[in-house]
Amino acid sequence: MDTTMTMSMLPTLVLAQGPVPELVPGITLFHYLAVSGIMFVLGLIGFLTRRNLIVMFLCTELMFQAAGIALIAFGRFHLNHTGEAFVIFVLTVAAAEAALALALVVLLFRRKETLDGSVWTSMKG
Amino acid sequence: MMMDQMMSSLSPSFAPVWSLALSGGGGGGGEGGSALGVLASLKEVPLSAMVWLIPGLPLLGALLAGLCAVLKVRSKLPAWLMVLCLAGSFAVTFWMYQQVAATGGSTFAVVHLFDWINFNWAPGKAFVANFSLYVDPLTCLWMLFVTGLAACIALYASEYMSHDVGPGYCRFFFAFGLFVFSMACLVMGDNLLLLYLGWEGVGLCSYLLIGYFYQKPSAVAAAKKAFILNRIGDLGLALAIMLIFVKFGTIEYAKLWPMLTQYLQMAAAGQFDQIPTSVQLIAVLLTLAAFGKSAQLPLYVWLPDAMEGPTPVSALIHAATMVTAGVYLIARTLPLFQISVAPLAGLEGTWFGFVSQISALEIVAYGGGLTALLAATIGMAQFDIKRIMAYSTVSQLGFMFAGLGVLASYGAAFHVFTHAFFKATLFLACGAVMHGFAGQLDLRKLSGVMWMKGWLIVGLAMLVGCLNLAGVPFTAGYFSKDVILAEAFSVGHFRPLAWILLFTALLTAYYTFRVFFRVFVGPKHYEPGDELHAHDDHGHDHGHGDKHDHGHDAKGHDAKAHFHPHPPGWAINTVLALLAIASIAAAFAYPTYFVKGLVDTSTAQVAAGAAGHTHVGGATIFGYDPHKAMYYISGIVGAVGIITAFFLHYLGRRTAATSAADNLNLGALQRAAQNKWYVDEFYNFTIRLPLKVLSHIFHMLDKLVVDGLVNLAGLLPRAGGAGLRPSQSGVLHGYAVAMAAGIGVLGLVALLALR
Amino acid sequence: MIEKISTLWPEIALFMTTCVVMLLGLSANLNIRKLCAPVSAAGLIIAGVLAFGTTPENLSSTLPHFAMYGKLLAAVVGLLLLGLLTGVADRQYEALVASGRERFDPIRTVRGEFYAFFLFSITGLMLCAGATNLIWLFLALELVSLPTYVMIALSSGRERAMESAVKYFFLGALGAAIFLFGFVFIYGATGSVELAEITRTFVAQGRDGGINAIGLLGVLLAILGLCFKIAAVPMHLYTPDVYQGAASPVTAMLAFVPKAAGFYSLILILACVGWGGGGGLTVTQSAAGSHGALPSPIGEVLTIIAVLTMTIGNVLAVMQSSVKRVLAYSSIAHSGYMLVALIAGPGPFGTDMPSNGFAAVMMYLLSYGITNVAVFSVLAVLERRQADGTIDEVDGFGEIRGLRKRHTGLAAIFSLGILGLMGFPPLFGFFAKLPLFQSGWAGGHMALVLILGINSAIAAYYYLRLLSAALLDSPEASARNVESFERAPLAGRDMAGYCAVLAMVGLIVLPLFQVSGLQPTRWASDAGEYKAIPGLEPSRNNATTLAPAPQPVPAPEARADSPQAAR
Amino acid sequence: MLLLLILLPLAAAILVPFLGKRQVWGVALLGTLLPLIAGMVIWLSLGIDWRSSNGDISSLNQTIPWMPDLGVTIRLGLDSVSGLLVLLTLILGPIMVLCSKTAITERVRTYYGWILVLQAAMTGVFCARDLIFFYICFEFTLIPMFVLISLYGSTNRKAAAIKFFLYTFTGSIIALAGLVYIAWFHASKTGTWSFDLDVMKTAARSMPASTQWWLFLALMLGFAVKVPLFPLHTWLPLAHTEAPTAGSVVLAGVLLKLGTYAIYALAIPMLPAGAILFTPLLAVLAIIGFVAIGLVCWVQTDVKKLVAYSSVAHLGVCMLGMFALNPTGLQGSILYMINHGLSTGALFLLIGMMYERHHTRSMLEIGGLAKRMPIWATFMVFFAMASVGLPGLNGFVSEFMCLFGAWQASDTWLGSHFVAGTPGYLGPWYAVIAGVGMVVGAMYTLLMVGKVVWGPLKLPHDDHGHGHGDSHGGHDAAHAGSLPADLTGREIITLLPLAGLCLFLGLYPKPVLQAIDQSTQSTHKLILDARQTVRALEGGPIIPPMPASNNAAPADGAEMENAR
Repeated sequence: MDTTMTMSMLPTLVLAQGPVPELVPGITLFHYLAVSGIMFVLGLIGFLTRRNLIVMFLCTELMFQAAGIALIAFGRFHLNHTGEAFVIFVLTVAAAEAALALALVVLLFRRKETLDGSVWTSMKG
Repeated sequence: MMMDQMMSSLSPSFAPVWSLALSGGGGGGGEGGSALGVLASLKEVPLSAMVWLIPGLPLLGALLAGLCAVLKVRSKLPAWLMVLCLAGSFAVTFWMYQQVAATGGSTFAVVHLFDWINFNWAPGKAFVANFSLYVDPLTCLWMLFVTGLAACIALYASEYMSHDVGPGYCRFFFAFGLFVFSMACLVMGDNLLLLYLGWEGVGLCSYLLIGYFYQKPSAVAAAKKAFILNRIGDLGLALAIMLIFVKFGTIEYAKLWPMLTQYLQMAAAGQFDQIPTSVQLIAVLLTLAAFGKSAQLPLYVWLPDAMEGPTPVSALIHAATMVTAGVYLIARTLPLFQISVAPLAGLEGTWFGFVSQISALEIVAYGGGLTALLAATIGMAQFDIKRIMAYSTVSQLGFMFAGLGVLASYGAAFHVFTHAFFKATLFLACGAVMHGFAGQLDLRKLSGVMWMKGWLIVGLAMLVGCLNLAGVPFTAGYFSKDVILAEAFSVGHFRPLAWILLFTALLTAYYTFRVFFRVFVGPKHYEPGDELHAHDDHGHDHGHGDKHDHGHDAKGHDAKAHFHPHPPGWAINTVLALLAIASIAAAFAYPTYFVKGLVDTSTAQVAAGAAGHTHVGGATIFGYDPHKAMYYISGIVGAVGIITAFFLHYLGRRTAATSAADNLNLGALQRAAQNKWYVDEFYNFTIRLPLKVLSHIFHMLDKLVVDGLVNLAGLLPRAGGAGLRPSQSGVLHGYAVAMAAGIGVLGLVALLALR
Repeated sequence: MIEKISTLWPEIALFMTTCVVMLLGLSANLNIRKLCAPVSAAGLIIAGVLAFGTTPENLSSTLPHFAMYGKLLAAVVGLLLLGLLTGVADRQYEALVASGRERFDPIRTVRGEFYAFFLFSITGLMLCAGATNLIWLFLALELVSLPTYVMIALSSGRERAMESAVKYFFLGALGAAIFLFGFVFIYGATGSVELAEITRTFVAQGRDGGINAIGLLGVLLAILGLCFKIAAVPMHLYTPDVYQGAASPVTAMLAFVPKAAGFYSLILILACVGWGGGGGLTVTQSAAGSHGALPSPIGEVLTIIAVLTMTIGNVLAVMQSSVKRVLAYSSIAHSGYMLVALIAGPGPFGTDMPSNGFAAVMMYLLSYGITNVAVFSVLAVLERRQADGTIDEVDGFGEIRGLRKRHTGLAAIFSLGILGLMGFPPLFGFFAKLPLFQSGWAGGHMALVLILGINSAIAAYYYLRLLSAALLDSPEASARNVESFERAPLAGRDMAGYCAVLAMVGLIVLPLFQVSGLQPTRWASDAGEYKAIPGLEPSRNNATTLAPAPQPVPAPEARADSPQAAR
Repeated sequence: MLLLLILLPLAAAILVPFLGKRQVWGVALLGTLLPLIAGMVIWLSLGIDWRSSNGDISSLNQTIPWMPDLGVTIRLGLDSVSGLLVLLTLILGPIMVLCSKTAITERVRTYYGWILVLQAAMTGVFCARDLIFFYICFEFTLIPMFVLISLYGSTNRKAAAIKFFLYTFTGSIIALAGLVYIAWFHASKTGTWSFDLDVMKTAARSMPASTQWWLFLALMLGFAVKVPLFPLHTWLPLAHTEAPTAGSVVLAGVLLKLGTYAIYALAIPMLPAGAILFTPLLAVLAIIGFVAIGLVCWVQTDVKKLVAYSSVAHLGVCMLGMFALNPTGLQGSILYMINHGLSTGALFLLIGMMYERHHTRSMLEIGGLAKRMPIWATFMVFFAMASVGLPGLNGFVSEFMCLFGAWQASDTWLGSHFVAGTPGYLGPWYAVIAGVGMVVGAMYTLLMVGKVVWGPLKLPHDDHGHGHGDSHGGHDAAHAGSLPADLTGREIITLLPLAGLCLFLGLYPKPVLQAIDQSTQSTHKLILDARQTVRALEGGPIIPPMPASNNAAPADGAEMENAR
């Protein structure tokens, strides 16, 4: 399969489908996916490079939201609401995770008085 | 001791098998006869199953001896039982001989005992090697002197071993009986595999008996050496058996001879190039076997060392019987040798190409001749009288092989026959000396033994033996040696061999009488040997070889002062007298054609006769027929040898230690001969040592490379684990990065897989 | 709506139990608080019965019995795990209360929450098994994971548990993000989140030349994300640290529940993709039929993952000095073994047990769950009194050394468990591993089967180390103060002991009881049953006789030369 | 009935942990004696028929359903070959228990329990007629052996046990993979899974030669480790040296035979074409084992290690005979399995008895025991001779047949035709070179006997207050433990049956040869049939056609032409 061809064809996937008009002219599915991808990668990079646990968690939130953007775009592309429904669930889960994360971070901070994730290295090898 | 329990428990189950019905033997003679007229004279005759007693009685004796050991018998009982059994065996043999003689020769009988190795190598095609006895004149000849001598020597040993009464005594007679049984299997087996059983069996008994004084390291080493060198020969025999079977489909003599007819015809017609190399190779392999068992070059080195065993053993096994097994083998399979006269074509280009230039019979002849010469030269330089006898045995065996090689199997067999008696006599006489003088065997430390009180019979027996060995005219040894020499001279292309043999005969006469003149006549003098403590009160259960590291010298000196030689008792004297008479009487076998009759009518000889002696005869010596001229020549040669010995070792000798011969300084030559031409050392450096080094290398390879690779394989996961452990850094970010990287790599892989 | 709910009775039962347990946990009365465990057990049993009785067939069009058996497996192993977990929560605190040094404070007790989270997690696992929809699957997976983060943190007061929790949580979130992104792309490629619909679309795409790029990307990302759940390379790195830090009972749970959830999800997603090589379904009922491989590059990627997972897991386990780390690495390796069967797929016969990789995976999960509980139960029952009087877990090799002399029964269970993990005949572990070989061959994956074999041999080494430490060595000084719960003052010991015995009996009996009704193979065979979508069988390729070549059947190229975007 | 043979020792093993220390030995003896008696009864009840049966004795077949879904059943059966090996196992069982009475004084329950389990597992291997049940029993021998070595062994026992376990385990997993492939091959044809041995044999034989080639390799990896064949043997000396006496006895006596038996009963009949293709290689390895490892024996100083290495060498001959792939070689090889079990097992017993008294196995420290232990010495020489292959004792028959089989496995040599050669893949050169091993065998065995049995009495320093060479102390009380200087009645009873069998099989091997005749003939037939398969692989007639008539006179025309 020729992947490059697939990629080059992506910009042509316009979001105008049948009677539904294009939202922003010239902005295709590809652009949304690109934004989503960039967000995802940014989140990933942030996750890999930051030491602060809260920031790291925020980065994972970024990745989740990147998925959300892609979902919306796909939902629009397929002209169904499944994607949007999915986004709702993703948001909910993200919220639950956030709660968990904050609780955990509090717990950890109590122990070591730091938010640096790299201090937790007693087990290895 | 467990053997007899075993056997006693097993014998009921064997009973039906030992019902001893005469087997048909396959009627091989008849088939072959149609092809060749000569073979038609080979008839199978019925023979009473009684002959199984010939091997059976010695085995019984052995088992009884074993039983004695179990019952902790501390008397001479096992000896008497053994003598009885052996005498019975001899009686049966004699009866068997008469039966065979009555048929007028050229007959054979197969007596089936029970099936041994009997399997199908293909559906319906059997490999058969049964416990069956094959009786023909050759068998009779061999068994007569084997059982006869064994009975005599057992009697001798009953006295000789008397200091060892107890477990050792039982052990001795157990092995003794087992030996006679094995020898009987060897000689009477109706197939080559049973011969092989006897072949290895006598080897085992030889091993056990050489190592009889097992606490003496030299005896243990000698026993081991004998067994291993014999094994090399045995390998040849085993391979020969395989080759015979694959070529002819049988290893039973009765069926084998007819299969050879066609090849023998070719041989008779001189078309040796038509006979396949693989068939000709059989004889070469058999030669290897015979050389091993009969102590021929290059495998002779075990025999002199075998003298570590008790003297009766040396006399019976290592002089009279076992060592002649090689001669028997060749005499038995002579037809196979006759078709192997031509150079072994076809081996060129293989690893064994060098053999391709020589024929099997030439190997036999020259092997024998060279061994005879070499052993004689060594024998001349030795001081240990038993060893001299040992080398003389090797030398005389060489004569026999030379005889076989020049196709005078009658001469060889005759020499075996006479040699058995006179060499046994010689050994037993030496043994009596050894027994009486506490193990003293050095001819420089004994002198005038014959004139001491009670030693006359020993001396006379020794004289008879020496005369025979030296080939003094009209002795048995003279006749038998003459036949071989004459035959050698009469075959033109064996002329060098003939001269070698003649020269050896001269040396033989010399070294034989060297012993006689130094030890038995001359000034009376003796020094006891180093086995003094064996006569101490508490030392009786120790055996000869039981040396103490501590206190030996002091005790020795003390005892030496009181030492008196004890002359042999009635058993030894009787046996010596008997054997001396037998040695003399053996001479009558020549004019009466006793041996010749038996050999020439033996089946192998008849079969071989088919090939004809086309190339034999014709040559002359000094213009005379060698068969006649040799009477005079060898007589003169013998006399020259004796006279030389007389001048060098008797005339003017004042002390035991010195003689006129000491003035002859032959320098390095003498030293080398004394040291057995350094053959043992040569073998040690060229074979044993490299082998040892090789073994160590293999061991190292095994440990380091083979096992090392295994360990390496075991190490790999561990090394991998150790190498990968840092990847588990324990740092959250490290993990995250690694995961992301992993995903990236796998993504890349996916992309590549797509392309 | 009602029919959706009717598929959820076990989960609903569990949820209700969860609520009850949470309430019970707040009681000031110790005896009532102690009811948490029995009530949870009752809930699990009810859920199991409901799963068996109410789960409709053909919930999934391709895997007709998967939901039922998956839920049943969750209930059964959940019950064993529950036994193991008993007495973990609040141990220190309740010891203080019991000694009268502290007064009971409902705020400080976590017992109720602990059981509740456990039940939530099991509920999540059941939901996974019954998932028909990507959203559902995503939620179920999150429901499996989120409670475990808390449970690790709650399991003991030690710093190591914190460390475990932080690593597990953050990396888990990363993994979740990845498979979520994958799900999104699957949706994007097919326009639906219904698994049945996705299957149909993929089949159609496959027949038209291959699953499209976005779909493939989605599946790959989903697989990689799920690798975190099953602890497969490259997402395995957290495993040893997390397993070591958590309390042993929780570790036992971590080793089973998320792994099972991950494999359920993988089965469901891969079933959408199919083993048709070029995409689509391949199962034919005829013995002479052929079946292919996973579409490229999914097959290749999974193969690499499987090989690396097996090998890295085993190789790293060899050098460990901590029992729990060894078990953690071996857990990685076991995932690799199961991946072999997954790659092999449902086999040519669809229903036949040994050649069906799904059935093999289900059977292996059962075996692994039971065996795992047996081993961890021993570690859970033992504890070590430290010099300062505090109580710590048993972990080092030195501490189990000479176990046989001190606790013969525990040593026997431990060694049986280890042998079971090793796959030594005739234990259940062996009969679970045998179908892996069988399905591997049936899938034509010679290299994978051989690597599986070699890895089993490597694994034997460290299992043997554990065995000989426990059975053959003499106790070390550090093992002197290793005590079992029997002498520890508190709680839960009975349950833990029973559970260990149960597990042990299961280990031995399960394979032997094949004669009578209880047949794990039959069960696994049903669980893994795989049906082609009617009317969508691909054209057979020269399927006259199947003559297995010595080489693995080369995966037919995903001949998707014309990249078709959706529509 | 066969199940009884397996269950009896198992039942005893289950009983053992609940017994007092004193009763354990008796129960263990009973647990091994009863199966022996049961086995004897089975044999006697079969009469003479079992000897000539080709294939299983149908009256003994027994099938218990087990895992129908996996295709696994418990199927038991016996043919003449496995029957003989079962007998060997059953005979060695009581001997194992008898010889351990004084040697093992600690942890007796564990010890005898595992011995009994081992006994059951070994019997199971020979009785199994289902590949998975076979594999289960085959593997399950590892655990008892592992325990025996690692708990009751000498200094380096743990490493030895682990090496033994892992080495054989690794090999057999590969073999299992191969076996499962065969089952899959069958399943793919018929749609049902089965591991039934007979079904598998038929199925596997229909594979193309190239498939058989690599499958045979896989199976051999498992089985040759157990044998052990030359480069895969390094676990054996270690395990033998470290194992307790009974462990060594059973290791040499039966466990190694599991490998050879598996090759004979599984690998060759299932994959005859594979066997043909591997024959020369395996024969060369076998010969290297026989000769080179024989030389390695020669430089050992530890008696037990020497005998252990000699096992490798001896099994080299066994494998050579096996891969002659003709009736002679196969029969010799089977006979060798039994004979080696008897004579080498007995040698290990004897070494154990010596070790129990003098606590050393080093030939540098001990020697000349004939003086002190004449009965022991007698047995030692006897079994050494049996092991060397002295005709009249058992070793010879089989050794000769193995070598002869190799020799025969070619119908032409040096350009001439063999009357009694079978179409085969080895030939005289193999036998000639392997024959050297016979000499080497004598060298190392006699070296051992010469050092340990003969020579001046030498005892380890700490063992004997009188120092070296003091032969007068032979009957004093300064020896180890409560054992007398020489063998006790119990020890003699341990050895006597072995000695009796050695002698019986040496003098009258006919019953055994008759028994295995049919089996080997049919195996040979499979090989002959498989030549077509091989030819198809090689793409041409590589094997000379079988001569039309083997009865031809030695000098038939064809041969004469060859000779020219």
